[in-house]
Amino acid sequence: ASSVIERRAEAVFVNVPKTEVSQFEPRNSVWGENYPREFQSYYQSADTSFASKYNGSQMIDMLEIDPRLVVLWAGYGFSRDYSQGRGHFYAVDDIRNSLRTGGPTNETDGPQPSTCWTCKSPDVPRMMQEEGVSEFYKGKWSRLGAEVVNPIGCADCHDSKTMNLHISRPGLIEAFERQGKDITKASHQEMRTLVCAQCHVEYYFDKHKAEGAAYLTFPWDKGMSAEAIEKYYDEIEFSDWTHSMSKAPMLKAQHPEYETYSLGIHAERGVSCADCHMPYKSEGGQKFTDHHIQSPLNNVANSCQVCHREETAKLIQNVYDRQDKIIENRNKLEELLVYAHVEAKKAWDLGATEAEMKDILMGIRHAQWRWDFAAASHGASFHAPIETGRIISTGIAIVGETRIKLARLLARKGFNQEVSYPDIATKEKAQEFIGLDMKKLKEEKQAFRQNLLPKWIETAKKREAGYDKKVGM
Amino acid sequence: ASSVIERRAEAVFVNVPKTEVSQFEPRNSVWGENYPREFQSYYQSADTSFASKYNGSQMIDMLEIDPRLVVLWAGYGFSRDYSQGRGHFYAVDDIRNSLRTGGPTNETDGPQPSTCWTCKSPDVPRMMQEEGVSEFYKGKWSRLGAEVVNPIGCADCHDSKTMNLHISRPGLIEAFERQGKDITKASHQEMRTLVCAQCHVEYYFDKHKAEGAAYLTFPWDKGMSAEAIEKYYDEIEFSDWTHSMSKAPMLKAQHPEYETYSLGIHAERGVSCADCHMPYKSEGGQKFTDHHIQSPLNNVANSCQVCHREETAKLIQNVYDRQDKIIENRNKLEELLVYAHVEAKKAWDLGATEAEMKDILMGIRHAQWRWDFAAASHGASFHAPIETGRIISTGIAIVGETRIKLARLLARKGFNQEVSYPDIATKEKAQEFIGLDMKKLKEEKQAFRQNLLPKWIETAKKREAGYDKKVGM
Amino acid sequence: MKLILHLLPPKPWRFPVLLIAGIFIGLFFFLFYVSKAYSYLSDNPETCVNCHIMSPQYATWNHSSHRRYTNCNDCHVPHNNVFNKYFFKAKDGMRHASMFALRLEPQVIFIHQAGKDVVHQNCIRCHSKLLLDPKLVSSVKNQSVHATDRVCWECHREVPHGQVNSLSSTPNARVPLPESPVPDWLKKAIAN
Ligand code: HEC
Ligand code: HEC
Ligand code: HEC
Ligand code: HEC
Ligand code: HEC
Ligand code: HEC
Ligand code: HEC
Ligand code: HEC
Ligand code: HEC
Ligand code: HEC
Ligand code: HEC
Ligand code: HEC
Ligand code: HEC
Ligand code: HEC
Ligand SMILES: [Ca+2]
Ligand SMILES: [Ca+2]
Repeated sequence: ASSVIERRAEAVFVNVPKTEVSQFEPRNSVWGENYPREFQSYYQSADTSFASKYNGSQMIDMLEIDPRLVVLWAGYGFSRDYSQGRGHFYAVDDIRNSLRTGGPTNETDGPQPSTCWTCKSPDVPRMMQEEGVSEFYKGKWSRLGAEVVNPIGCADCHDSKTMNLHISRPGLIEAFERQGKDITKASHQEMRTLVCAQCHVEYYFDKHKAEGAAYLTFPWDKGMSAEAIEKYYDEIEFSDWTHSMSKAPMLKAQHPEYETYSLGIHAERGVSCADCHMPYKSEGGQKFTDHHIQSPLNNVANSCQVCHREETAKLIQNVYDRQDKIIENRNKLEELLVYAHVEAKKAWDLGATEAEMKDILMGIRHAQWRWDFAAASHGASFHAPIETGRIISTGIAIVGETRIKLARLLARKGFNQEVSYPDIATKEKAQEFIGLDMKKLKEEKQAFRQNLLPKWIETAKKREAGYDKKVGM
Repeated sequence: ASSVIERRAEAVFVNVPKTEVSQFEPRNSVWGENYPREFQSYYQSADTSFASKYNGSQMIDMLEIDPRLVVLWAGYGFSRDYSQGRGHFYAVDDIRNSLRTGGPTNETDGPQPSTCWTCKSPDVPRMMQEEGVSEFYKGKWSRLGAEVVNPIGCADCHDSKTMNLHISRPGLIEAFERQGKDITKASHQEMRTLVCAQCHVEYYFDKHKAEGAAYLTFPWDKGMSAEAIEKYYDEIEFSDWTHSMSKAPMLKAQHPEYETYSLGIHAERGVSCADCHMPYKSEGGQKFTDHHIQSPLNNVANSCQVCHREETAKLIQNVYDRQDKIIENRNKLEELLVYAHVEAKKAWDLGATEAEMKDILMGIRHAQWRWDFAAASHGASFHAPIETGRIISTGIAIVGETRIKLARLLARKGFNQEVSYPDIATKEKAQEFIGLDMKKLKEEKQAFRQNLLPKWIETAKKREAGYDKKVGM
Repeated sequence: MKLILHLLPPKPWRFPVLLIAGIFIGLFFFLFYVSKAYSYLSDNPETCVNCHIMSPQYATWNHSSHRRYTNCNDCHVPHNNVFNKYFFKAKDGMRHASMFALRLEPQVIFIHQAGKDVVHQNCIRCHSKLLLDPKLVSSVKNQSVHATDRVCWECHREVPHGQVNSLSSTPNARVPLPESPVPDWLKKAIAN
């Protein structure tokens, strides 16, 4: 009887906030004092045990399982280290650990700009408010190492007064403005996607906007499709890097999750990111949002089955089927791109001229862009399988045309046969093939972790100890 | 509430069947005496006014709107004439009118076998029962011109005693048997798809099964995917024709509607062909099956909206979006195939050897097969967009590799430049380019229509006048 | 009379046994009262919402065209005979009540096969006039089977609960929430 009384009472129970939280409070545990359910579920993203067929909450060393990536990114940071990521809880750890951020020895050292912090922590809005946005984007990544220490959290998505969803990053607001859209008019349901679109989007660093700043910019002025963004980059003649073998002016696509999602049927039907990745949960008549953001395949009951009356195994199979069908051709495109880079290098070696190579290099740029757009968005083969398949097809067509041109050019230079495919059976072989000194890179990282990193953590601890509100949990 | 009572009252009317119908009764109007609602709705398929973006109930001369097809099918009947078809009502008219069936002058003349009648009429089961199946498949199309005169109808799908759905054609039953499946175990819901799968499937004529017969066979022994069927054909070294330019041993895909549908989400969720193409309709307090088989876009309310509560315009847009995305790349593949045929011809002209051409011709065969599999199924870009996109992608990859080989081969033969794209801006130009004498073909058809066809119709009328049951409507 | 006497416990035991039996009977009635179990004998939809976890279904039904003509039991319990009706109700009721008390309910509740069959028969019960054309039924052998063998809501996916199903799917709906059985003063006393 007591449990029945209790359970009936549940439905009427109401929660009252206890702690006054400032908007720029970066510590999740402080917010968590008021919202224990959300906080506890958020911390479940520390669990890295779930693995799905292609994704999941463990780190996956993508270069290890697919060494062709090393060749595609030759000359660029990603060829050193690239992983399929894990939960928000690890955002700060992982950017510190990545070989892409190198081994800075002081706050003006290292390969990356401070902008890299932008999507990793609620310390970012705090610093932006302190320094100003353009200032934040200036200098090296190492400059803010002692400031940005709390992993992605409440302040990134919430207004501290009302707990409404809000946009804490300028990049998205600016992109909307340039498109003539007013983000403050977004509906509640749209906000359940737009908070994610602050980070899960393709971006580049605009070096011209503010002197000395790597200004975080979303390339959506002409639209959000792969083609529209490609056109945008072509017109401003932007490239992320020059490929070390083919010399093509390359583009890197980064997690265009929001862009691809937008072209899928779920977006069309008004389903938001949060509907699948943060489904509502009801515990004892109290409804709350599950803040354990993760692959929905670890939580099919609450995410998919709310809308689909199918068995769990079948829904998971639906996801895998889509991923398999897309990834089959994405892999093919990847292989063709390796060939193209190797063949282009051969052409240069045989004395091809800039003029002869111009179209070919543009072909490689465009084909690889499309591949990357489809690959970098880990959810795309499910979020928008038809669109993702379409993009890959156009990529395969472009690389095909390009390799025909290469075949003719090589023949003209006296080399009329297949260029042999490199031995890149493992990550190590591939990295050696493109001439990376991995031992050195790893040692530098190690030195950073031993010398500079502990200082950052020390400084941050001291600073936070001085905040008004002490952590009381 | 009163209207509910009223509507229920409508239904209390009782009636007893009037006409005894034999299983081999080919005349729909006879069956229609018993089932006026179904009959009347069936005859609405005579209406050809509806047009959707890519399909609809009008005839669309596909060679007119896309002359590249003429080149793809050079040397084969389809380059003469190919239309996007119309309702079942026209099945007999259209096969008589098509230039593909030529202008026979007597019953042993003409380019096509009698097998061509198989999917056009309820006179077919009648004749098969009379002659035997292998006998039916023997001889020329013209042999049965006076026998097969009623368009697709009741006897094709129904058992006359029980009105249960049944399979009237041997092809499907045999194919199931060879796959080790028992079609008599099919559920009622599966039958709502399988009656269509008697005709809306890929097929070929097996010339070895019975002496002198073009035995209608479905190539599903290894599976129903594009790859599995391709493998089946490769292993038996089957080809529909040899391309007149490239000399490739080609395959023609014909309306693999059932095969592609099976790989889409609707099939996965148990939605049958009849659910969309023959939805229930209610008239006078009675629900019955709408026998006006047509594009569901002309009947969104009863077909899609019972399951999807979306606006009509939106659902139609969903269909068009899928078609657009698929057809974009299908068109690209088509263009690349035109190039490949032209380039292969050039290689032969420059003295290429069989050995040099072998892989190239297989590449053309496989790439065009995949294109055709995606194109010949008019519903595929909606029925299974993800799978259809996947198939097209593999086709683009194959034709790309093939054209690289061609480029190298041509260079070796001293021709290292682009082969120019033919002027095939119109159907006429394209047909001239491949060397068709259209004037002659049209004249032959005209002569057939004036001389032989009236005799067929006359004979048939006499025969039917002798049937026990007179038409009484 | 003799039988009753025979069933009575020996004298010294009578008082404690009566006491214990009384407590059990009292508890039973209390539970029956507090969980409003008595209401389950009725067909009133509000009674199903005694468990807040039935709210989404109440809310969706309440906004559907079926609200005017049907209550939950029209669909969810058999109507072929009275015994079956109460037997099914009791069986289902017991499972639901115990799962509820033990907090075993899933986040997204799925109807069970037995329940499906019952609902399906009820759809047919009400709509048979529309489904079964007497002319066809008399002339076409399996017409009645073919017109009714497939679960109706495979096509009529929104009838009557819509497509979004979850304990949390209709948070703001006006569902007749049960009043709290805990008095206000007690609540205040317990708070903090
Ligand atoms: C209809 C459900 C649905 C919606 C809506 C949705 N996703 Fe996903 N998402 C999935 C599924 C399913 C996967 C694949 C998970 C897997 O393979 O384990 C996925 C994968 C991902 C991944 C990779 C997950 C991992 O395990 O590493 C990310 C990141 C992601 N989605 C972000 C987003 C963002 C951002 C949005 C909105 C812009 C969004 N998703 C919208 C269902 C959805
Ligand atoms: C402040 C930036 C930011 C915001 C806002 C953000 N994400 Fe993320 N997200 C990240 C980063 C960075 C990672 C990768 C962390 C790592 O691997 O260290 C990530 C990882 C993920 C993953 C992979 C988890 C796993 O288990 O592999 C999913 C899924 C995801 N995010 C979904 C979302 C959704 C849904 C939203 C909005 C409700 C959202 N994210 C909002 C930056 C953000
Ligand atoms: C616009 C937001 C944004 C910016 C700017 C950004 N990231 Fe990320 N980062 C993300 C998201 C979202 C993820 C999770 C991505 C995924 O699913 O692949 C992520 C994941 C990562 C990871 C973990 C997975 C991996 O790739 O190994 C690392 C490391 C990382 N980012 C480093 C960087 C660096 C270095 C920079 C600057 C060059 C940077 N990030 C800039 C949003 C951003
Ligand atoms: C990546 C984005 C993101 C982060 C980080 C985040 N939230 Fe949320 N939060 C959401 C979304 C989305 C909702 C659903 C809002 C809605 O639909 O009204 C939500 C809802 C809430 C609500 C409203 C009640 C509920 O459960 O729906 C509270 C309270 C809340 N979050 C607290 C927190 C706390 C505390 C943290 C930090 C531990 C946090 N959130 C971190 C995105 C986020
Ligand atoms: C909030 C509702 C909602 C959620 C949550 C949701 N879906 Fe969907 N899903 C839909 C809608 C709406 C459609 C479009 C079809 C329709 O109108 O019924 C759809 C379509 C689909 C399709 C067919 C589209 C295709 O790509 O072929 C699949 C498969 C699917 N969903 C799987 C999933 C899986 C797996 C999940 C969980 C990761 C999920 N859905 C979560 C509402 C949802
Ligand atoms: C979920 C609904 C659905 C199902 C199931 C379905 N179709 Fe379709 N079908 C469509 C739509 C929508 C189109 C596109 C119509 C248009 O473009 O006008 C179409 C197109 C067609 C066409 C071309 C129509 C024309 O106008 O010429 C044929 C033929 C066809 N389908 C046959 C079939 C067969 C055979 C099956 C079963 C094996 C089937 N369909 C299953 C919805 C469906
Ligand atoms: C006996 C063979 C046969 C059977 C059985 C058959 N079809 Fe057809 N179908 C055809 C032929 C032949 C045509 C083309 C007629 C023409 O264009 O003259 C056609 C045309 C169509 C069209 C195009 C109509 C239009 O308006 O363009 C649709 C849709 C279609 N069939 C669907 C179906 C469905 C659904 C079924 C099963 C319920 C089915 N068919 C059963 C042979 C058949
Ligand atoms: C296995 C069944 C089947 C066989 C055998 C068959 N057809 Fe058809 N035929 C169809 C179907 C189904 C359609 C409607 C197809 C569509 O949607 O393209 C059709 C459509 C047609 C049409 C009208 C559209 C057009 O293509 O112009 C003609 C003419 C035609 N067939 C001629 C033939 C000839 C000639 C043969 C023999 C070589 C033949 N058919 C053999 C099933 C068949
Ligand atoms: C292309 C296949 C096809 C043809 C041709 C066809 N039917 Fe049907 N018929 C069906 C299907 C599918 C059903 C639905 C059966 C079911 O689900 O039980 C049906 C159902 C029926 C029923 C059952 C009552 C109903 O409406 O559901 C009758 C009676 C009937 N058809 C009569 C006819 C008559 C008369 C003709 C000729 C004018 C005809 N059919 C031609 C496929 C066909
Ligand atoms: C194959 C899909 C399908 C199945 C299964 C199905 N229906 Fe229907 N039903 C329809 C369609 C389509 C209509 C629309 C007819 C119209 O509006 O003319 C309809 C109409 C109705 C209507 C009339 C609606 C109105 O607005 O007038 C009722 C009532 C109905 N069905 C009840 C049922 C019942 C009860 C069952 C189960 C025995 C059932 N249906 C099974 C497709 C289906
Ligand atoms: C008998 C029910 C039924 C009918 C009829 C039906 N659908 Fe669906 N449809 C579904 C189901 C089930 C799904 C899979 C998603 C889900 O589980 O909700 C789906 C998925 C879809 C999707 C998402 C899949 C994709 O390709 O992205 C679209 C779009 C769609 N349907 C459109 C239509 C249109 C247009 C029609 C009419 C021509 C139609 N449907 C007819 C049941 C149906
Ligand atoms: C004592 C609390 C309680 C009450 C009162 C209650 N339910 Fe439930 N109901 C539950 C629980 C708990 C479940 C989940 C059980 C499961 O998943 O097996 C459930 C599941 C269901 C289901 C789906 C599972 C099945 O058995 O098929 C149906 C249908 C249902 N309830 C109908 C009703 C109806 C109708 C009423 C009113 C007559 C009602 N419920 C009253 C607690 C309750
Ligand atoms: C018109 C018929 C009808 C009425 C009235 C009705 N239901 Fe249902 N109910 C259904 C059907 C059909 C399903 C199965 C839905 C499914 O599987 O998608 C269902 C499922 C359920 C479920 C299980 C959840 C699920 O989606 O499987 C519960 C719980 C439930 N109903 C409770 C109720 C309650 C409480 C009421 C009254 C307030 C009620 N129902 C009124 C037809 C009805
Ligand atoms: C107690 C009788 C009863 C039961 C049980 C019942 N219905 Fe109904 N239904 C009705 C009445 C009466 C109407 C007319 C309502 C109106 O016109 O507003 C109706 C209307 C409908 C309609 C048309 C309106 C709409 O909402 O689309 C459909 C479809 C339908 N019912 C399907 C079903 C299905 C499916 C079931 C079983 C899950 C079912 N009905 C169970 C009595 C019932
Ligand atoms: Ca992951
Ligand atoms: Ca048509």
